[in-house]
Amino acid sequence: MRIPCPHCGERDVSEFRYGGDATKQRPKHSEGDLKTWHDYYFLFDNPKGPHLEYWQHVLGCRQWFSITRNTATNVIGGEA
Amino acid sequence: MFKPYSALALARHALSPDRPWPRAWRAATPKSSYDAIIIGGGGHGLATAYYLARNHGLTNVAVIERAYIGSGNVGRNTTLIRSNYVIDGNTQFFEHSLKLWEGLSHELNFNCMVSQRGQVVLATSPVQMDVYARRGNIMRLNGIDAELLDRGQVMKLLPYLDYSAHARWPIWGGIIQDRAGTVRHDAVAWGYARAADSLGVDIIENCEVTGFVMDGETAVGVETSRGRILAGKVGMAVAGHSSHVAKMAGLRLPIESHILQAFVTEPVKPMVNHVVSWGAELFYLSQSDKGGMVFGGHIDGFNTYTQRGQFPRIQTVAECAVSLLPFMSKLRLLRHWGGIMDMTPDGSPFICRTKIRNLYFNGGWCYQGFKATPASGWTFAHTMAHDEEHALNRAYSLDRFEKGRELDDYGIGNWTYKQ
Amino acid sequence: MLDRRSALASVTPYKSAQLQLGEARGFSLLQVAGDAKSVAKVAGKLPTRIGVALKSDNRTIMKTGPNQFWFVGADNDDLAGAMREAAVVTPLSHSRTRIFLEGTPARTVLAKSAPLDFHPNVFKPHMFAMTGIHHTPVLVHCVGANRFEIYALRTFALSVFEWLADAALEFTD
Amino acid sequence: MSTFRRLAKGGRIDRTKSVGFTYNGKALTGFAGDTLASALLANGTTLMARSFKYHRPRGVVSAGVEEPNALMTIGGNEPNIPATTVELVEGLQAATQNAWPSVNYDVMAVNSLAAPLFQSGFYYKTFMGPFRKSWMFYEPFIRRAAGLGKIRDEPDASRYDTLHDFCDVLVVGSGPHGLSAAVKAARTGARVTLVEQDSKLGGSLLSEQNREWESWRNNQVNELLTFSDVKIRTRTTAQGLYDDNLVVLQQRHIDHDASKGKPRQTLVLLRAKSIVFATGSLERPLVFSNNDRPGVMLASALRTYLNRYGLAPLQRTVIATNNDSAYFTAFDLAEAGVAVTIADLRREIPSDLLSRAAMLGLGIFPASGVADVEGAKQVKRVQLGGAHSASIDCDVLAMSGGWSPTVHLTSHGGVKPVYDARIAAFVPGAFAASHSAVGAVMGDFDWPAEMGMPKRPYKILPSWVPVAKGRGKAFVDFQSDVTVKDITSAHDEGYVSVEHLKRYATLGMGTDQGKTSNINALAIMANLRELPIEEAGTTTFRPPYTGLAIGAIAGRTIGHHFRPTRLSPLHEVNKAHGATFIEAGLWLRAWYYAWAGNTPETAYVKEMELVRQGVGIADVSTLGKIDVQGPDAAEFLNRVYVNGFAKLPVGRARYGVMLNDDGVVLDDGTTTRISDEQFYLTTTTAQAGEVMSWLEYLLQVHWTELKVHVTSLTDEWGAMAISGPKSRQALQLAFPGADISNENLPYMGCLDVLANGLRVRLLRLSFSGELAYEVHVPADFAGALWEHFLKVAEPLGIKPYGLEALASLRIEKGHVAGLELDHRNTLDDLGLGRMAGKEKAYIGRELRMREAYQAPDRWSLVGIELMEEGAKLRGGAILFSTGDEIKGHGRGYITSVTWSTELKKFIALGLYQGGLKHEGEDIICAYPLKGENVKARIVSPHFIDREGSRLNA
Repeated sequence: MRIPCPHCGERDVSEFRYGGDATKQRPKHSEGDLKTWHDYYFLFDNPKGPHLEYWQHVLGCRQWFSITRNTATNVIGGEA
Repeated sequence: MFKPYSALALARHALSPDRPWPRAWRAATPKSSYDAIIIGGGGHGLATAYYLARNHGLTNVAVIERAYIGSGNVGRNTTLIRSNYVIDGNTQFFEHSLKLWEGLSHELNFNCMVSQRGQVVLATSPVQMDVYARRGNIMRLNGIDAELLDRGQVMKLLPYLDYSAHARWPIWGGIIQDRAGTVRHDAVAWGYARAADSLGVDIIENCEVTGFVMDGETAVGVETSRGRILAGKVGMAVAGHSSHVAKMAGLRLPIESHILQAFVTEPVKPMVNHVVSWGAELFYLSQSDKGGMVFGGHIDGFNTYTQRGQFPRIQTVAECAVSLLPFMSKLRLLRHWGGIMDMTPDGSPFICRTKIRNLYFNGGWCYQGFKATPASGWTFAHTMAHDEEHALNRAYSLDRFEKGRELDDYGIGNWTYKQ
Repeated sequence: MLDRRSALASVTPYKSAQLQLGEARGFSLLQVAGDAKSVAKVAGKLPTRIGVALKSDNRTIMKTGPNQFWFVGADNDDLAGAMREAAVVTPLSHSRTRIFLEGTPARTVLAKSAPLDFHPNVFKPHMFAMTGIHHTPVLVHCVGANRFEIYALRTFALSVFEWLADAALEFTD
Repeated sequence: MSTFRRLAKGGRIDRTKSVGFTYNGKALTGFAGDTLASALLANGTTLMARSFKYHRPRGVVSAGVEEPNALMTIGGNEPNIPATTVELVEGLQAATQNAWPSVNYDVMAVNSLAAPLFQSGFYYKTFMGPFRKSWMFYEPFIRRAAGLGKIRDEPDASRYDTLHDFCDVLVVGSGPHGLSAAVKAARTGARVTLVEQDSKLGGSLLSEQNREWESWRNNQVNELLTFSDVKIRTRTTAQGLYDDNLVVLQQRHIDHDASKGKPRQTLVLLRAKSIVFATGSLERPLVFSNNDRPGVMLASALRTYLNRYGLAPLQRTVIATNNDSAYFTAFDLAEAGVAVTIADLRREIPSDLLSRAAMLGLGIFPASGVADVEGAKQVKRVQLGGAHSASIDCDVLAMSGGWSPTVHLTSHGGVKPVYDARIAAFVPGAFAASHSAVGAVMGDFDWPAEMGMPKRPYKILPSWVPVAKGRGKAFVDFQSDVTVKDITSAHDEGYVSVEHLKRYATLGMGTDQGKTSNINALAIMANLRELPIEEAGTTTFRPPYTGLAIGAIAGRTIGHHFRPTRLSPLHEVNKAHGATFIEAGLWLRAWYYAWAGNTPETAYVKEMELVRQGVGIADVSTLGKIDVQGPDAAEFLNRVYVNGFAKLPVGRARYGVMLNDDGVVLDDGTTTRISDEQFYLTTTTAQAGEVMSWLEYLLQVHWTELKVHVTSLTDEWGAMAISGPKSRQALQLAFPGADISNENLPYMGCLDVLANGLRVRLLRLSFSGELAYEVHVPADFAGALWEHFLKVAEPLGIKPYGLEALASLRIEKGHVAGLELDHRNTLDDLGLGRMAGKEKAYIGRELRMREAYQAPDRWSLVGIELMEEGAKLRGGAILFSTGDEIKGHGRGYITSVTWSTELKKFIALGLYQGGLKHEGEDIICAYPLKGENVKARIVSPHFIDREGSRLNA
């Protein structure tokens, strides 16, 4: 798989580190109760289809960014 | 009761070739309603149906499979069985499973080729030795066999590993469970199907569940590609696609679907007579009875439903194989494939009721679905029959993360994609 | 004064008729993080995109992140003082070991090591890329038609050097 | 027994270059350009192998990668290689396999007699008795019988390499359509790669005699060579297609030589912008009784042996077919003077073929096929069936059951092939935007238009089952010995889905992955189910296309290069001072030093005593170090650490703990405030990478409002610990100018000093519990500074101490590390709960409050003292209260153990149910692995200097 780093361009998946579902709303620091944090941290939509997700170009510019990847095809880009 | 399999029966058939064997299981057509329905004709679903009939007398049961039975992970895994778990709850569950494995061929009158050839987990640092010591001690204290091996003992047992000076990590020793081993994976699905069928269970292939029939907060059946089927109880056993099916019932799960790749080489004469694993890279290898080396490693590390793996992971696994077992270099890979795993934050599964009445959940198997099959069916059947968790699966509840009752057997932390 | 010791002090450089591999010592590396405008006030012209290095007087400036620049200068270059006003500066001269690779097979050796397109029409002089060699992060800088400088992490430098030397083995005379 | 003779001329072999090789030890010769298979045929060898199950005599069926039968062991240790794919090179050693005593007389052939027993899935029905675990008794015999060749336990002397490559257009296959596509692409100026698994370009053209076609081939190749951006890779197999057009190419090199660094194979990871599949098609066998006899082969293969290798059958050849292609084999044979009889299952035969056959005087039996074959080790006679039932003596039987497009690669991307009734075979189902295919793979069996040949309509009479019943077995999968009968019985038992059939009958699972059997099997099952083939399903093709050596995938990333080795800037001086090293993750760390002893068990004790009584120096460069700068640096750290950092004064350090969102401890370390807006953060060695990414994640993704920049300094700074009562003196000797008095540099203080021009950072920290300092210095100077210390502080008796002592000293002090920080423990578990800020928020605050995380009986940190003479405490021991029955999961376990030089006894850290509530209680440390139950006592984890007078001294 090739991942488009917004800063370095398209690179091999082997240069990146996965960061999980990017549609989840992280509660604001110092806000959110136990339930909110539980749902944020432990529950997943895990869709079969478009998936907005975080990656870090860890062997490159070390920047975190999000992309939309279709989990049914691994095709990157397109609608979230 | 079915026509029993035996050497004698085989001989009789050999002499009268025109008398064919009967079908192993009927091609059932769905009835309008059942006492219980299990979604998913994989190892876990079929085992559950079998134990519902066998242990709880529930025979008006249907297993509904989208494709053909065993088309999921029961036919894609690398066939390992073991019970070397350290966390209270895991230890007993997987040992119960191993005990059921030991009698399974007889129980089902179907040779599943349960081969207890022993599994060696290699340690490449003193700290790992301590970690495995704890594991081994817990196993012993729970009546499970385990032996700690020093480097010399490993060399005797597995002479083909790289003990040379240029091995990147020296082998310090390891831990062996003699009762661990392998099982012919397809046979498990077929054996359970045949046995369940003989007890009256309907096995319905090519039938996809498209929704749940609800009566308020109670599940009363399923909509399928072959029409509506009502049921007193509905069980889900669709690991890999749990989120997808559970969503039809409005459930959001602590699960992500990840791909785990597996590999097999050309068949050669016996060389590796144990299951060899290496904790550090999750690498493991065994030689099938047909002669091929069957091996694998870590999940690819990002959620996907495609059964195509990424090549960098294939390289990692091959690097492990050659670095650990240098003779592997010349052997040729014949086939590699992928299975979709339910990965959970703590690496442990779910076998439990759900917030919806009469809807039961079995999934989140991560790496250990196959070895768990008998105990999973056994306890899930109990939970469905009695609407309560059995002591063996009490820890496998969906709400354990709210309570802080994680079961992280390997100390990886709460990350689905790092498990 | 204490003597300075390189991570590659113990290695013998690789040399063949077609290929050379060794350490390019004596440089200072300053990382400057801040918005381009204020950095430019002190440093002058800056590269606008990641991947193309800018040579300005005796320094090479590389954009290594959205708001981050590497200033590679002479051994005793002290830009830091002036920069501190404008941005967040982090001296990194000791954190990287600079390995050079030169010769016709150099691009092949690199292609054996990193998943990048090193075709001469694609990876041209002045261009650089941050990527991985032997599982470690490196910055590969094309400084001439067939000359490359690889900034490897100091603690991994020997491993990366050994890896490259092994890749170069087939080009030994 | 010969079946072939080498013709005096013709073919693509070089009769002037003879090549010597051995076959089962016997010296033979062939010609340059031969394959092992063609050379063996030329040497009169017909029987080349034994089958997997029945050990039936087998010869070559094909002339290529699809070969199911003629598998051999090459060079003594490379099993299961099809002789049809091995280029003949001088000194090649080939040997038959899986036969005893020899391939000609194999005792295991008796299996054939028991064949009726060995039908599909027989082993699922037996080997179950008499006992519960009887399989364990049978298995070894079955394992020995199974397997094909042998592999020896020895490292592979060859070298394998990996190469990353890119191109605009990849053309897979150099047959006429492939060549034509490559040339067209090249003319557009595109960057083209053409791959061909054969040693020569041309594909099917290589089996032709036609002069014009040959010159067309040469022109195409020559034109390609004129383009600088066209890469031609022969002996290269496109093994797999992966996401985003990554195509994995396996290139084999004839001139490999490990000693010169020349790889035997190179795995080329090619990213192609677009791909043209010109992969051609494979001929199918016909299914009839004894269709596996040596001498029975594919018609196209026979033509290849004739036209490419100059081999002709001795006397008569019978050709059985259901389509036109086999006729061209017949015509070429006739012209070479071989008598040919054709049995064509079709009633209607194209007139041009008939007239040409008549002209050459070939006998043709329309509407007829093979009923049976006589001759066990070599074809002797063929019995025809159908419209005609003649009986014909012959030495070769060639068959053509039609052509199956090589759709493997096209379907790796997940596109299922679809059935095309016109050619009675599967073609690619669909293509991605960047993919296209040309020629036979699309079912187009004509030459490219530019070759100016008239199109020829493809006429085939699909025929899947024997035309007449014979006495012998009719094989579908030769290698796995799967017959029509096996498929029938699988069907009877309900294993009707393609995947069930494959698995139950082990069909298409061999080294050939069913290249010649898949479609026949599928069709036979479709017949049995009375379904059209397209409804019976298709099989999934998985990479690799042909067997791919594991070594080729691993490349050079093995052994020493398996993973990189990370070295401290002090590595060289450590070596010089007699350090023994140990792997710690990727790091190589100084474990213990020669001065203290030659085993870790003895050495670390001496090193501990040194630190407790005098002064020692240790390499702590592996600590993660992070530069945290910016106006919001303090606020940032205040959020990520459970304890406060906002008010940390400049020049002071503080111990901090970070949690993950889930409330579990992520890491700990000391962080120092360098200025209002700059902090120097340290992490554990193990978690350095994780923590760095985590901080970047928070800043770049979630807390973008914070103005903070983080940079790893792990490689920039070297660090050494100077520990022991005499450490201040040592420091003073090293930095005479600096004021390091207790007032100016108190415990948890930080001081940057200039030591002869060098900026050095002194941190008054202690991991050991003694008066101690950490000296951080730019990495390139670390070695010299280390030696400076050893020189100037020599009078104090300073010596280095290693990882084992470091880890032991901290146990005495009760510092958590290693197994105490294993992603399972909470702040409270480690006895650090009180560190958590009451007012301020911090990561993990909410989820750390989860019910079970706050349970009073959580397993939490305790110290453990051995209470039994002569016994030992061991890591991994399970803890019980003295009253407990010793079983189950106990009340905790030991994480770290050491001999205490202060208490003169074994002490340990561990986790225990209820923790220090049980201080002073006796416990049992159970270690059943060694049959030990040792008495011990729960104590405070701070074994020494609880009030901290030493570190504050």
